[in-house]
Amino acid sequence: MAVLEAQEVTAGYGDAVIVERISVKVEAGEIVAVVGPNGSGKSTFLKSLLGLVRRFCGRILFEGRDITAFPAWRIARAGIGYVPQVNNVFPNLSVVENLQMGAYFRQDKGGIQADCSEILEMFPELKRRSRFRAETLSGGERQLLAIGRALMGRPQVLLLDEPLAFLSPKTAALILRQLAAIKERGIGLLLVEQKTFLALEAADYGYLLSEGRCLMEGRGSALLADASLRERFLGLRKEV
Amino acid sequence: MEILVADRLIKDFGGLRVLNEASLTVTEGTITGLVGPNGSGKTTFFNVLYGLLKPDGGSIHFRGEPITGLPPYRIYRKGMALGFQIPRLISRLTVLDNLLLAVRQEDGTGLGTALFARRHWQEKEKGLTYKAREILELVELAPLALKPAGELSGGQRKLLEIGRALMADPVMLLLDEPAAGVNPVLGRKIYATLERLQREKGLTFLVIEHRLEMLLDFAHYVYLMDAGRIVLAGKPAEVIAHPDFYTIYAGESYQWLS
Amino acid sequence: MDPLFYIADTLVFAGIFALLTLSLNLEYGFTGLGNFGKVAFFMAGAYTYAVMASAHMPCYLCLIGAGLAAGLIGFLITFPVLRLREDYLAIVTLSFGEILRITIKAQEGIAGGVQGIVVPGAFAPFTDSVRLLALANIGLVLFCLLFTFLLVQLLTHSPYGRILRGIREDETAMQAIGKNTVIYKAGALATGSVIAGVAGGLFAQYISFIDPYMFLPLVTFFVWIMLILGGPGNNWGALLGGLTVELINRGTRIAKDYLSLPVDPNNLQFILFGMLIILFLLYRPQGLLPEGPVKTAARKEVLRWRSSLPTGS
Amino acid sequence: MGEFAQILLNAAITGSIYLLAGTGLTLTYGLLRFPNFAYAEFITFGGYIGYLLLQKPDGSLPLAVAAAFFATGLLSLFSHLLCFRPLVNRRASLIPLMVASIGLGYIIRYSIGEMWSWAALSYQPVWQAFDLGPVRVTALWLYLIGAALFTGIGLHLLLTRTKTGKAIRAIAGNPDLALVSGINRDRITFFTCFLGAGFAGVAGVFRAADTQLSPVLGWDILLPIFAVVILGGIGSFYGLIMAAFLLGLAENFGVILLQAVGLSTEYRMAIAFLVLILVLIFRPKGLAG
Repeated sequence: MAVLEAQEVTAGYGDAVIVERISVKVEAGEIVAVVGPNGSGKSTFLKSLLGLVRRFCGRILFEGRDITAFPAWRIARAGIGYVPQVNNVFPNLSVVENLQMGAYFRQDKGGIQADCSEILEMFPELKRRSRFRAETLSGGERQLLAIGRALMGRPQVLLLDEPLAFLSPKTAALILRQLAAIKERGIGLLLVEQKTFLALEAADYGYLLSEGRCLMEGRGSALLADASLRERFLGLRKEV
Repeated sequence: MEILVADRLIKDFGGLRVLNEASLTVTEGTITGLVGPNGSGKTTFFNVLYGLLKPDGGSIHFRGEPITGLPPYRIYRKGMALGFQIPRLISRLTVLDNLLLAVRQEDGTGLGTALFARRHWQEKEKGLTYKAREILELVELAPLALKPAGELSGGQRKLLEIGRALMADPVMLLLDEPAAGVNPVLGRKIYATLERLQREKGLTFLVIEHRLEMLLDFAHYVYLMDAGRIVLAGKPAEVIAHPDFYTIYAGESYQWLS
Repeated sequence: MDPLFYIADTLVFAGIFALLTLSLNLEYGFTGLGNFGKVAFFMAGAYTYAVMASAHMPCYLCLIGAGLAAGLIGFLITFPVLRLREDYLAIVTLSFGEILRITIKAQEGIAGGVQGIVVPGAFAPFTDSVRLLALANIGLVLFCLLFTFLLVQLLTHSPYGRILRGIREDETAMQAIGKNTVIYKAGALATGSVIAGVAGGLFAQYISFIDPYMFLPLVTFFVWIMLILGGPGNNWGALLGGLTVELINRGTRIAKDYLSLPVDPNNLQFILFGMLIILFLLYRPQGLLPEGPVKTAARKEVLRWRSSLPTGS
Repeated sequence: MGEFAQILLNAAITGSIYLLAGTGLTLTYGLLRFPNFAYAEFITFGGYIGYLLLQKPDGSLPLAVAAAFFATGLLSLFSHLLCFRPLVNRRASLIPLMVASIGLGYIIRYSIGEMWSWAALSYQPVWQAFDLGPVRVTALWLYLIGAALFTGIGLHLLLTRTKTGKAIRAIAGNPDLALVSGINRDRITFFTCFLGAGFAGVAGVFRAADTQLSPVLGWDILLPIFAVVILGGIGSFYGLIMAAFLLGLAENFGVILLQAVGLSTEYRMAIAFLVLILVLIFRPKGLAG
């Protein structure tokens, strides 16, 4: 059974439909990438899974359970972690407090503490600054903190909104390595990404969105090999 | 001829030295790139150059005049314009109004002239619409001239932001990732437009850019920034070929480009 | 009471409040500045008029003086906080409204203090007829209103007004495109205060006696209701709001005389006004008349060349 | 010497009222990011609830304080549910929220006027007085100062040590992220509104016990309370405590000064205004900023 499954989701803002009948499946320990050009509705789709935008129809199943009607905070508690693209930390809280907020709904004090130190070990960049307020961190460090915060809730699946945007290639590579490590822990990852090449290379499975609809799906490497996709959406001029 | 000279700029944020004696020189009529890892201080550098932040040390000269510590509106009047990374448009005003707002020394913008030089500025505005139309056609937004800017899509907003910077007839533009958030095809088109303006009108551009292929194709000169200072400078191909470039910036993930 | 006089009285008050609403529209509706001390500038105008008229100066001079004094005070009080967050301006203006009233109340020497001050009427030397007086007052108020309306309308449909609207939406962006936003905000507040001062002068002249208790924060509240109801960012809306609220106000006063309610109609009126403003903010924040586009020659020009474009583009 | 001690005591009393009343305002100002002008009326409302229990000489102060706390907390909760939450959900900006809070203030104030009339009322109990060195104090003042300090320190601990307190700060810093982190944002906001207004109600009881009760009780001290909240730095408790007592001192010394130069003591309010303007010009982020 897929850990997270979206069935024919149609969503948007107000009366405007942004994405139409999108179905996506994420298995445990798998990276799924949703790629597509600007304005294709990737982020809106992600937010629709979290109950942050209006859903017109479709169902969202988490471990087989229908969570379509849940409010955002209950979806988080069910085991879906989310890393937004911008505004992804609590600026006025320290790094450690940010991590604690990720475990807000957990009751096991000892476990929270253990997870907190584990994540700080995992991201040495954060450990150095653990007592600083998050607003003093750089963009890349914030992205790491946001991922760490989401992991503190011990999610079964992690949703990431353009985790590589605005990052230098070096930091992007670091983030991708961390995502691979998270995947090894049996967590399913769903990432929405504009950097199509990097995302599909890292992903086990990919979906290509355009103008609110799913154009193509398949294994990451298979999508990458598709010539028409390369030309239309990657804008790559060099042969790789 | 250098148009912009920044000399040993310093900026502190609560104990954090974000700019650490950063210096750069931009030659008139070129496209100059600024690259660097995240958190290296590029955006802060821009904000200090443009007067949105006051530097804690160092000096800035624009066309030979000192502009250190001047507020942005005065720097703008001297012929420098800034494009934000995330476009900041006036969403309830139309696309046209957004362009007209950017005109330098526009008539009728004072309390008195708005009332008493009415005929005069109405004439001027008519003339400005032709210029606005040219720019709108350049950025392919002409049919949307009377639409509120808030109704544009992300890519269109980015284009309007650049169009607005052009409307001021600037001598120099600072653009923070002009092609970020738009698809690669459109991104190249934006750069091709910048290049044409540089070639035909002699405009100077200083751009923050992550996409190395854009810099390779369009920039004349590149500065690499790390930890608040400029560490490398030169022609794009030279900088990218430099061994330090890989250790500081690219890391191992960049093989796919070459 | 003479019903004709009653209508005239209503019109004069509606006119004075419409002036205040227009001034708040310039400040809040177009520039986004929350002035919660409108009454202070109204009061400054009224007292300036009173003092000048007591020194036997002619009406028009007193009105100009009232406007200038209020404008100057408005500029001095708000300038220090214009660089700060918008809520600070609200708190400072609100506080200043109270401080000015307390100051005048405590100062016996200047303008009667708590006792109040008699204001010589502008038309009193010419006629004794109540009806003629009322008519003259309507004329004066309507003239000022028309003049102000045109002024605000021309200002807001000009490059100047376009910049004000820009500042309302995103101040940093406006600075980045070369506008000294602090000067614009100060200008809008000073102009708004001048208008409020003139309204204060008209008020003092009309009712011929003023004391500090007439300038409670209630006045500010009324002006806000009128603007929110009428439509922020629309000058016609400001007029409509001023008239509507004044009529409701009069209606309840008449109701007080003819109806016997289990509650004090005065209390009831304010409870209802409080609810009305919240309901409007919730369900019709754009007011009765929503804001329109900036109308200048440029818009017309674009409409023309756009209509000549091939269809579908 | 005795006079000086008396001024210090007065400053502590004034400061304690400001501290109690400012606590709730700074909490919700920090969380919902707009100044709620109806706080003035929450203070007044608390005073009148206290009156229900203290209109007889044998009324119990602790009971009145508790009742005022709960009743005012509930009133705030109601107003949040019916007015501010729907507005925030409709993405109303700062100024409409402030306008709505003024509207709400009028609804509450005139409802109080309707229920209890506009005449001034007084609490009936007589407070035990005793000499403390050179000054005479009443038990009421000691309770007041104790309550204020307890509130200030207690809330500081709540915000920095407890999970709920950290969640309050998290929402203040990034409301949307709090939601997707599994924080039940509504519940925390309700709790904060209740708690904050509760303290305003308590301040109303003490203010009414110390002076008189009227429907403009809260409005009359709204300006100094705003001055204190801004001087302290919005959302900061160490700052608030310091600011409350600083303004208390400034006012009480200022009054002496006013008398010395022959000006009316009605200018007392102007001192708070002066402090407010000076803070905004020279230190707009407050003491803590």
